[in-house]
Amino acid sequence: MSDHAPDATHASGVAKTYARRRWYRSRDAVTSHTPDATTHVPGFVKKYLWSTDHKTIGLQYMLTGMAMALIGAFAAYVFRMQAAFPGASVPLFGRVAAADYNYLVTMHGTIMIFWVAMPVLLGGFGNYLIPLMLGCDDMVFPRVNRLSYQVFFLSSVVLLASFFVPGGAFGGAWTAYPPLSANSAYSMTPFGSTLWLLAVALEFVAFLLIVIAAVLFMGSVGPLVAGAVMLLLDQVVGTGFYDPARGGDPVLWQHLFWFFGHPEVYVLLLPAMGVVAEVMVVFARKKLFAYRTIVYSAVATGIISFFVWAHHQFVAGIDPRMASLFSLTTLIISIPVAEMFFVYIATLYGGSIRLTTPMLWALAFVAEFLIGGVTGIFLGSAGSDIYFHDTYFVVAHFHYTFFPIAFIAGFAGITFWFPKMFGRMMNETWGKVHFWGTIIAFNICFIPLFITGTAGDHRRIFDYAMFAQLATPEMQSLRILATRALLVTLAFQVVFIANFVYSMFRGAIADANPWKANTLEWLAPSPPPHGNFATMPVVYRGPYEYCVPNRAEDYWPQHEPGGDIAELGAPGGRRPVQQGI
Amino acid sequence: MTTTIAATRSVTEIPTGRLGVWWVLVSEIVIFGGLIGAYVMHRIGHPEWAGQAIHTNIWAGGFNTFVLLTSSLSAVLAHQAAERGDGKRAARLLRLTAAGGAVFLTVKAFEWTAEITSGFTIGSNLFWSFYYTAAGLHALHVLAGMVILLFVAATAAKNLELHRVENIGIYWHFVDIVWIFLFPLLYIAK
Amino acid sequence: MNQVPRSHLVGVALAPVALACGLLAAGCARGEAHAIPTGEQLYAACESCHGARGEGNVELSAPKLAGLPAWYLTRQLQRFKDGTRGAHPDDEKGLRMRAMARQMMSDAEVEAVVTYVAAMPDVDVILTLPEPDLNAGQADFAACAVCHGEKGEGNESIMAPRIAGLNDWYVAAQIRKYRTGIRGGAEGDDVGAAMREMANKAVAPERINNLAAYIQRLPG
Amino acid sequence: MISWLLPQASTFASTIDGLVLLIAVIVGFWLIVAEVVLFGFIFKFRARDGIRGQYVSGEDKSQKQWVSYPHYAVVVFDIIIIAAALRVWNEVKVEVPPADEQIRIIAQQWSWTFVHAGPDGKLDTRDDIRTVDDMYVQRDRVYTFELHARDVVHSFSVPAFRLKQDAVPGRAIRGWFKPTLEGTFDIQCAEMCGMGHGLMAGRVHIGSAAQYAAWMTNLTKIGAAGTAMAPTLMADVAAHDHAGTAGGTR
Repeated sequence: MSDHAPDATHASGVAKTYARRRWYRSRDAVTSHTPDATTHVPGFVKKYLWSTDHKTIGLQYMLTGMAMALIGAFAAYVFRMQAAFPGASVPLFGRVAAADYNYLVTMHGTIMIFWVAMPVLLGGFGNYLIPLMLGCDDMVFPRVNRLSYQVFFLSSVVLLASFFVPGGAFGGAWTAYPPLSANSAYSMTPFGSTLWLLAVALEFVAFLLIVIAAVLFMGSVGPLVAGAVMLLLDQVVGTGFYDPARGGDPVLWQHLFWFFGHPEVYVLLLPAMGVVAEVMVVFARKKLFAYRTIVYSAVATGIISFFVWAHHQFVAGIDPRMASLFSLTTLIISIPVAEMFFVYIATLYGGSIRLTTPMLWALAFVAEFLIGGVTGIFLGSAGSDIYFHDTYFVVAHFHYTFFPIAFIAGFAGITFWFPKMFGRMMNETWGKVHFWGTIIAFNICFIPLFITGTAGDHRRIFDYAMFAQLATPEMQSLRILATRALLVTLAFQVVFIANFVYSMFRGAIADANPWKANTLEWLAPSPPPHGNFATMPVVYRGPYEYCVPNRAEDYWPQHEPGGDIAELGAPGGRRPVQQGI
Repeated sequence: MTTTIAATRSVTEIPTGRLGVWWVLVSEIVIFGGLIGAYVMHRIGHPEWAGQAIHTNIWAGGFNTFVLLTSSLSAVLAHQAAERGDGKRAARLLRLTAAGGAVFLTVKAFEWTAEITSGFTIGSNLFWSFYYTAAGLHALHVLAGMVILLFVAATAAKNLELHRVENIGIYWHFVDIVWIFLFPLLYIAK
Repeated sequence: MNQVPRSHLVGVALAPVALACGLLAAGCARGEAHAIPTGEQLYAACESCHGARGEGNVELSAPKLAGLPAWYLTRQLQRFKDGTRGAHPDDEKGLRMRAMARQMMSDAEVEAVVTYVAAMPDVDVILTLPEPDLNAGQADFAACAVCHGEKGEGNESIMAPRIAGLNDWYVAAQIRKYRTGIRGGAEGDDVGAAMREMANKAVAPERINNLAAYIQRLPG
Repeated sequence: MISWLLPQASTFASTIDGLVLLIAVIVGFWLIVAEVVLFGFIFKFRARDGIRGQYVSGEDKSQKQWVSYPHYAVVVFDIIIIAAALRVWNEVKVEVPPADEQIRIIAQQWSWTFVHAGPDGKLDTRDDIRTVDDMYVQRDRVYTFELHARDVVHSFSVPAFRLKQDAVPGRAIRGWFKPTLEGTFDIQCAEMCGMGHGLMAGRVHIGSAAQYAAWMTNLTKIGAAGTAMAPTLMADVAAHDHAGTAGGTR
């Protein structure tokens, strides 16, 4: 990696390091940080294709993610219409053949996880906010950061191209189990499956390049990259890594995939929980309850998440005794996660809760994710998973986790930081209309799926007409109810898009700190210029000092010099941690 | 690119360039780790692969191990020269390292040609699939390393960017270490 | 904070409401009046294997459909559905087609898609069987010509389909399946039973490829 | 709970249903408590004029206990659930009781082939009865099955039995069930297996001893042609069925 820009400057601490080394070129000596957006405005190409500003890259990730979400949502609309009204011609799509149904569910899953949740939460919020919250002027490798978005964009193009190749897009589910995914005589998508794999691999490379992507992700994705190389060779060269006839083993892929796949859930959950915590403290005007506990729980969750993967494979033909072990670790992971949610609820105690749009989303995250969390217990317990595995119960369960992660936390973050990103406020009334419409319809969409799953509905079934016990009018009416609720959910997103676009250009002007929040990003102007801060901020206290006793203001920004909290008579006045996040 | 926003900053006091190299290496370790792990699991399950492994050329592999280790030594010497600020000498040693890589790849090319003409191709058996995949992925890393070595040598010869000498050295040692794992696993284990 | 002017908000509000109503209406309409899709729409289910022009796909063992008569296509689709064809445990490819045939849910849908396929212009297919002896094939074809006609054009009145120009590999596979009863062995399949008898009498196992290659070359 | 929606047609169906009910009661109770507390807090601590938020760090023991005690409860209930879950898992998947009957299940794209042992009760004999998509079993007999896959990963799932097991190519996976209810129930494929995954339907027919015997007699009669086939012919077909795709299929 030769990321060392010849014209780069660096902060004083590092300058010292380099000063010890004589060969280090003198023109890299310390220069002051001056936001340069005020001095020159870069042209379009420079700004959007080559900008190394973490905020530009972050917004690009976020907007690309949102655009991909529309495609993923359209896929969901089409296959849900087919599930509710089998054989009918779906408006804007046409009749859904079995192969169409499969590639739609595959693409919906792939897009929503890899091209929506990851770019919005990691690429978008991570990129945009972390340097701001830490009081830095940019990410540590700005040019690698830029490259990562370019690779990510390329991966999106490859994925979308796979819709238009002969044979159609890959339809072997987002888990892509071989031999189905390895052999085009089985998948019948000779080009689609290879393009799918290439796109996913590129996407991983993109996220390996963003340095903010958690260690968790890096540790888990490596084996899957190796697995993907082997799968690619199986597809293209004709090796037999996953072909039992030639000594290979299809279950190997399942291990590699889920060794990545389950930590991935937490890779996405942890940033979402971070967003929610930030929003909650601001609108509850409340210090985060037991901050350390959250940190320890998050670390514990991350570590345990490496040891739970095989709970996706209880009935996959692995040694049944292994299932007992993974059942145990899976239930153990519920302990730190439950702890985090208890802490979030406890944070509300004694607060002064303002139900603004971002706060509504943050609270909804807690309320909805709890449902997703407890239904996971049914699936983590090996005994009951025998029945629930691959039913709609699983579908409903993970939508109760991933919808809060990707969308509810996403909306919380977007509505909260919108004034920072665009210097304008979003409309509150329409924000609330969007919130209630989405949340109510979302629940009506997925609660019926818990019921159909409990009654034995399997996933990815194109038409239930073949199954006498599932093709009953009662079951069908539940499916139709879920589909109609989905349509309402989708329709309400138009409110959001309209509000987003309108507010971007015509919303009320926001000042630097419209929510009266503590953290450092609110010190920078809205929107912050390239380089973020006029002078690098100095941090005086922890980020969550709200309603400190004997202080006139109910918030106390981190960068504001001032007395010790203990001196102000706070109960249990421990010295706050002297750092940012 | 004329940005003046900091590209080097680190609370750990490690120069960001080196930090970046380590970041790449950790990602590489888990990728090779996954591949080698999968191979070892299969190898344990298939003792009969020993019958395939005897067809590998231990002498060529051993010679290549020697070449790579030697080239790592010249990478270390190049680092020393760069520490002293002797860019010319560092560049020479880096080119020597790259030459070691070239020898490695040449030997590998002859070795593979011999094996493929004897009928051991990537598709003939799962052992050979692993053999060509793991060694091939490693060879790609050698090739990429050589390109970067020559690039770094070109700037170092002008006494510029000498800190890069250390960074590419770290990468080259990693490539070396991966081979030290692959050689016994693929060639020696019978 | 400032409120957006009301006139804009009405527009913003109407859009999702209109969309929701439209989609719901669409959903409800589908629920009740279940209009039969056109043959072209239905053919989407077949296209992944048999190709957009009905040209077939040798890699997927999907024979060419273009040029087959409507009565035969209807009959075969229905037989795949009711298990008279493709339901033998050893008929690996037939078992795949059997599940696929279930996508045509009603007789009306079968009719629609068959009408579409029968109207496809015939296409030439590549030869896959190596070095056939066409003279031997021609000799053996005499037995086939009795029912299927001199040029393999078929005869609907005795349920003999047009076979001219069919994929050689497909014809060969079918003859073998008839000989073993994998095809035509189901209970109550009279035509199949007759064809089984013919397949056993007309051609020796080692000459099947020649016959199949000859049939593919027939002009029809 | 599940039995309201689906009959319990095997011995372990009620065991699994019992486990599900146990988990539902435990987590349902805690879910309701958590949601009530959450909404209670939102209502109780809503912003009101003149009332300021409290400064609670949550770092002191006296405060932390409010999350610690529920946390201990989670641990205790986790242990209860794990104990119950593993007991059920062992019964269904680990301890296979002695078999009364054997059956082989072969999954392929997109059909099920069932090899019934026939009158002699042994597999791989000439009286084996093969059926496609329809499985015939006798009530109150312990069946052990051997699950194969011809091409890709499938999953043999009988919701009425509460039974599910993936079929993996290259492996013969064993399991068991004991039907307790007469009737016909769905068999589904529960693992994405390609284009026809949603159309890969089967049925299990459970009958009394007399009914079962009648089915078997009938099947032997009509299936004779197919099953009594000479092995050489079989090999011929198998070889050429693939030969047709030579160069295509790897």
